[in-house]
Amino acid sequence: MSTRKVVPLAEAIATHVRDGLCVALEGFTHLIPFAAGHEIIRQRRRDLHLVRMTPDLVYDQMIGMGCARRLTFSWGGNPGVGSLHRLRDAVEHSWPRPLELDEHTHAGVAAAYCAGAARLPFAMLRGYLGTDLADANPRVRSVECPFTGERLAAVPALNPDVTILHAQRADRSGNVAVHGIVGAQREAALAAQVLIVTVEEIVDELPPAMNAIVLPHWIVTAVAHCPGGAYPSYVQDHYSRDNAFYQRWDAIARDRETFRTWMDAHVLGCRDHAAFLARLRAAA
Amino acid sequence: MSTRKVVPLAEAIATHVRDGLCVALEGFTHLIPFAAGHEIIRQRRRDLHLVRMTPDLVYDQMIGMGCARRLTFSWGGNPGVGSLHRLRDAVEHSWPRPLELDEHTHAGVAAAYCAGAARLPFAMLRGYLGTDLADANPRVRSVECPFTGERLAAVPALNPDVTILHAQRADRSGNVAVHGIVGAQREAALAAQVLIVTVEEIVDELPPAMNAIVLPHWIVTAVAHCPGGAYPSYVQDHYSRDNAFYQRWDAIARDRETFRTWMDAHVLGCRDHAAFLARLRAAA
Amino acid sequence: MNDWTRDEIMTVAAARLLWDGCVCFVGIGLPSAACNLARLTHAPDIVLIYESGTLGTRPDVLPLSIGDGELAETAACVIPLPEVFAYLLQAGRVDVGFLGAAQLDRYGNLNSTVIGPYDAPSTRLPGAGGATEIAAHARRTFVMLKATPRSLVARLDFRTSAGFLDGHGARARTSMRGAGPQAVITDFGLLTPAPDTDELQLTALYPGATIDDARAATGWPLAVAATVETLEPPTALELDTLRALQARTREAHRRAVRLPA
Amino acid sequence: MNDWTRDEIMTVAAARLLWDGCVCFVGIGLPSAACNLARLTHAPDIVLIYESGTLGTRPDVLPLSIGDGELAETAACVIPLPEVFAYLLQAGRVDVGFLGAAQLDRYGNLNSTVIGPYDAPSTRLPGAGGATEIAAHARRTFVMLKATPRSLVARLDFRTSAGFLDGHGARARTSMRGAGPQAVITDFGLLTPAPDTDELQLTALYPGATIDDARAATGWPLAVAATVETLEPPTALELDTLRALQARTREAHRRAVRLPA
Repeated sequence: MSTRKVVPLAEAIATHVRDGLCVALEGFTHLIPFAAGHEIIRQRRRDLHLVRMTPDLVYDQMIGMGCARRLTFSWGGNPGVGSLHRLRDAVEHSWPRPLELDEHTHAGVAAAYCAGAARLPFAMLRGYLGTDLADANPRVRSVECPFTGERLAAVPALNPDVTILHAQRADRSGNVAVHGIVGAQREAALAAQVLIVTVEEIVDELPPAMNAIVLPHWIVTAVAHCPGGAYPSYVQDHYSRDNAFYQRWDAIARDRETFRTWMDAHVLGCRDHAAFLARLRAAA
Repeated sequence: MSTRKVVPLAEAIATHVRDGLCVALEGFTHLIPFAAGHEIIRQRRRDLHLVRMTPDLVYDQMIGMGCARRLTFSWGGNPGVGSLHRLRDAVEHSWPRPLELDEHTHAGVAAAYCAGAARLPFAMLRGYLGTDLADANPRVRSVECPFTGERLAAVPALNPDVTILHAQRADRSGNVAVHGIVGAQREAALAAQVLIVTVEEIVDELPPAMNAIVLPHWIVTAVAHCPGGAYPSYVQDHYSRDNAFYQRWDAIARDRETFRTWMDAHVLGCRDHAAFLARLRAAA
Repeated sequence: MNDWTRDEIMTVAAARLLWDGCVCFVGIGLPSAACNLARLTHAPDIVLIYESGTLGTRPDVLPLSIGDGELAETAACVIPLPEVFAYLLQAGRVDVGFLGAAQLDRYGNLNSTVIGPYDAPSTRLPGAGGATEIAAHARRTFVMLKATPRSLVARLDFRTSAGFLDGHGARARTSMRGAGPQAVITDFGLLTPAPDTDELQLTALYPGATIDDARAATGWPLAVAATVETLEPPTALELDTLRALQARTREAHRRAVRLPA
Repeated sequence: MNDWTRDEIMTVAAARLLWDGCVCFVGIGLPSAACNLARLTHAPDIVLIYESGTLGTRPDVLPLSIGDGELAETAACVIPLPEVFAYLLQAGRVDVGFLGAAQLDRYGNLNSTVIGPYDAPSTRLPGAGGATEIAAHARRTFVMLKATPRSLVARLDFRTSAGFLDGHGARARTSMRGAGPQAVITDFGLLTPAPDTDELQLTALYPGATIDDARAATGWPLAVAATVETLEPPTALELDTLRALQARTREAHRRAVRLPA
């Protein structure tokens, strides 16, 4: 039974990521599940409610390819480079389709994932103070402390239908081990109805480490072996972030044509992530 | 400056643990700071508000010696053995003095520590449902979700004046590393105004471990080198729990006289924890 | 004369209620023995969670405390206690929770707090610990306690953990998501809730136990199901496995601890 | 003609505001350069926190992103992001937070969300990220941005992060615990809040910059302090250290990454 947890990525996406669902691909700069994002694009999913603290290139690509109806996020830039041009084009010009924004702060999204993981209906924080954010987003409200009377910001819990992560390794029964920068990965994983994890390696036994970050098999829905699955982001102790690619992306994504051409050649035109990486290696 | 963080235990207790303060000695079965508890007894502190999920033998001893005015707790037994007779005597017969109870569930205390660590005024949980606990404790209230209207249990945040932990090791600048069962140690540490940590060893450099549990020096107020400081509880990879002592304690604590005699001989009669351990070794 | 003890048959009866792969929130004492007996017999892939934060633990000997080192050393991972209660138990990820208590009433409500009034108790008990939220959030709970008219009572001195409250669907009308106590394993047999009233009734007896034994040990007029099953006696495998586990445990707990130097 | 660039003197000026041992919440870009320059010169024990959860990190090269592996590899520890915001920032454990923005107003309020109306922006900016809560909870904040009449504006298009709100003690009357922006480091010098009104005023100029330069670059009638200090030029040590850091960084980011196989 547990061995059935390890499946091909295309099968995991086809089975669990259906049009219109709320999907979170998490990983804060580190371990961004690009392979899974590309497979969702290949399978031409539509009307997704995408959730991610930092949309990053992976959502710039999915939004530009028309997969998304709505975006829950807190910082939508290309780190250290500038804009996410496809995200901007969707917001500023509704291309290729309009995008609803559910905009928060990092602290707000993080708290909402924690509330989701705990199956509480909302999260509270000392946040959104003295800003226009609460006016811009009706999903930012307030709650009163029953002891002190103080008012605190409240945001609804985030419970994605599907959370997708990338990690270093999993064993054959579906236990997943992660290390390095974890962002809100664990909370996003625990908040989800379905959890899909792509990994660099499948091992017979996870390295024993009492307090290591492990997602136990009974939390994980499906595991897909996907080496390089976080490229061009990185995997601690496997490969580093391709900062040059992040810089190149600015020019690729700035223009609708060059973006479509690149996506056709590198994502739609590649059978899977291995083919995508092979194509980049050939071009290098 | 940072080197002054490493001080003798007696000095740390004398400086920071004053009569009437709210003090939490945390550690869930593992890493219970007995040496610190004994030193508080030696220094004859009074009117303390003690906080601990599981009072365990350490608070049975402090309560029996008259250190405590109030107890915040969630489970007050001798694990696998039975009653904490000194706690019972204080509650049932006000001996040696009356003890106010602020009684919760594990989930409630854990959430209250988390709220304290986040400097939120209260914590919410789906807890205390269908029980008499909320009626017995006015500090259990409720809060309404501003999105769903659902009512949730609310408890005030716990922010001890002083939290005391025991850990495996610290470096000379006061960074502390812990592994094994951690209970609510980290949250209790982060919720405190003052954090004192007793450790098995002081090392030049902590073992590098990216995602290890570390309390950074700028969170830690004082570190005291105290080998065996968690005995008769245990320290993962240093010494194991003395289950036989926990069983023997039942007979020692059952009677006021035998309790006082034992405490006079082993705690008040011993200069420090090393002397306490030496005496037990001699008797063994 | 049976060739098993009361504790043994209670432990075996509880172990048989567990299935392979179920996620089980374990308490100390008989539940811990039952869960590990199941793991060592018919449920090798049962997931044992102790509230100390040890997940998927496979102890070779039974812990005396909920946080023995043995549990951490044999666990798939160890997590902070607040996460155990918020992200696993409250989140509804626990299939089975075990509970014990000093008092149980006919609707499976439990008291582990006080005998006598709360503010002036004749006996102060340990209190709730994890029980209140296990009772609320575990998908189902199994209660293990020894039956006497002082433990199976008509009226609790204090309600620490919710069973079916006043019965007749009262629990289902709360925000508690767990199904509540699905079996009470006691020393004459099993009590299970009646579908409509939620009242506990006698549905199974151990070999050699009688309905009169059950009635005599129960502090309220005990309802008896139309058909009362007689449970199979413990098998040789069950008894041998349990006794070997207990022997290892006694041996380990007797071992003198080297005092830290 | 100065022998330093605008970015260099802004970085040096910011680094000088930091003290040894201070706990600093670092942003990407100039703040990251400033914090690491301080660490490599007068503040070796400064504690650098990046919102990715890397605590006490000592990167050899500046990260391009807030979560480069370099930060994790050189950190004292790495913690989950929700804890960074709840247990460190919100808890008031951060001494200094750095902020940047597209727009700043005279009370130090910041916009990094949109130019134009929120629902139909002419330019969609990245948004708040960590800035809103850094602005609220860090004991003090330092703002770094390049001055133009389009960045130092009379009126923000959107308030993403709170400075002194409408000034005159307005911030102090909220539940925000941080003291707010104590300095704006920009390309002619420093603006700091006036004690009574909280309005930013010119209090220091870089060598060679004039009050007219400052006024010309500011989109509101800029208040000028009674005495305007002229900052010391960057020392050779400061410039050499910063340029070596930048050179190492350019070299590292140029290095081609081996594509995973």
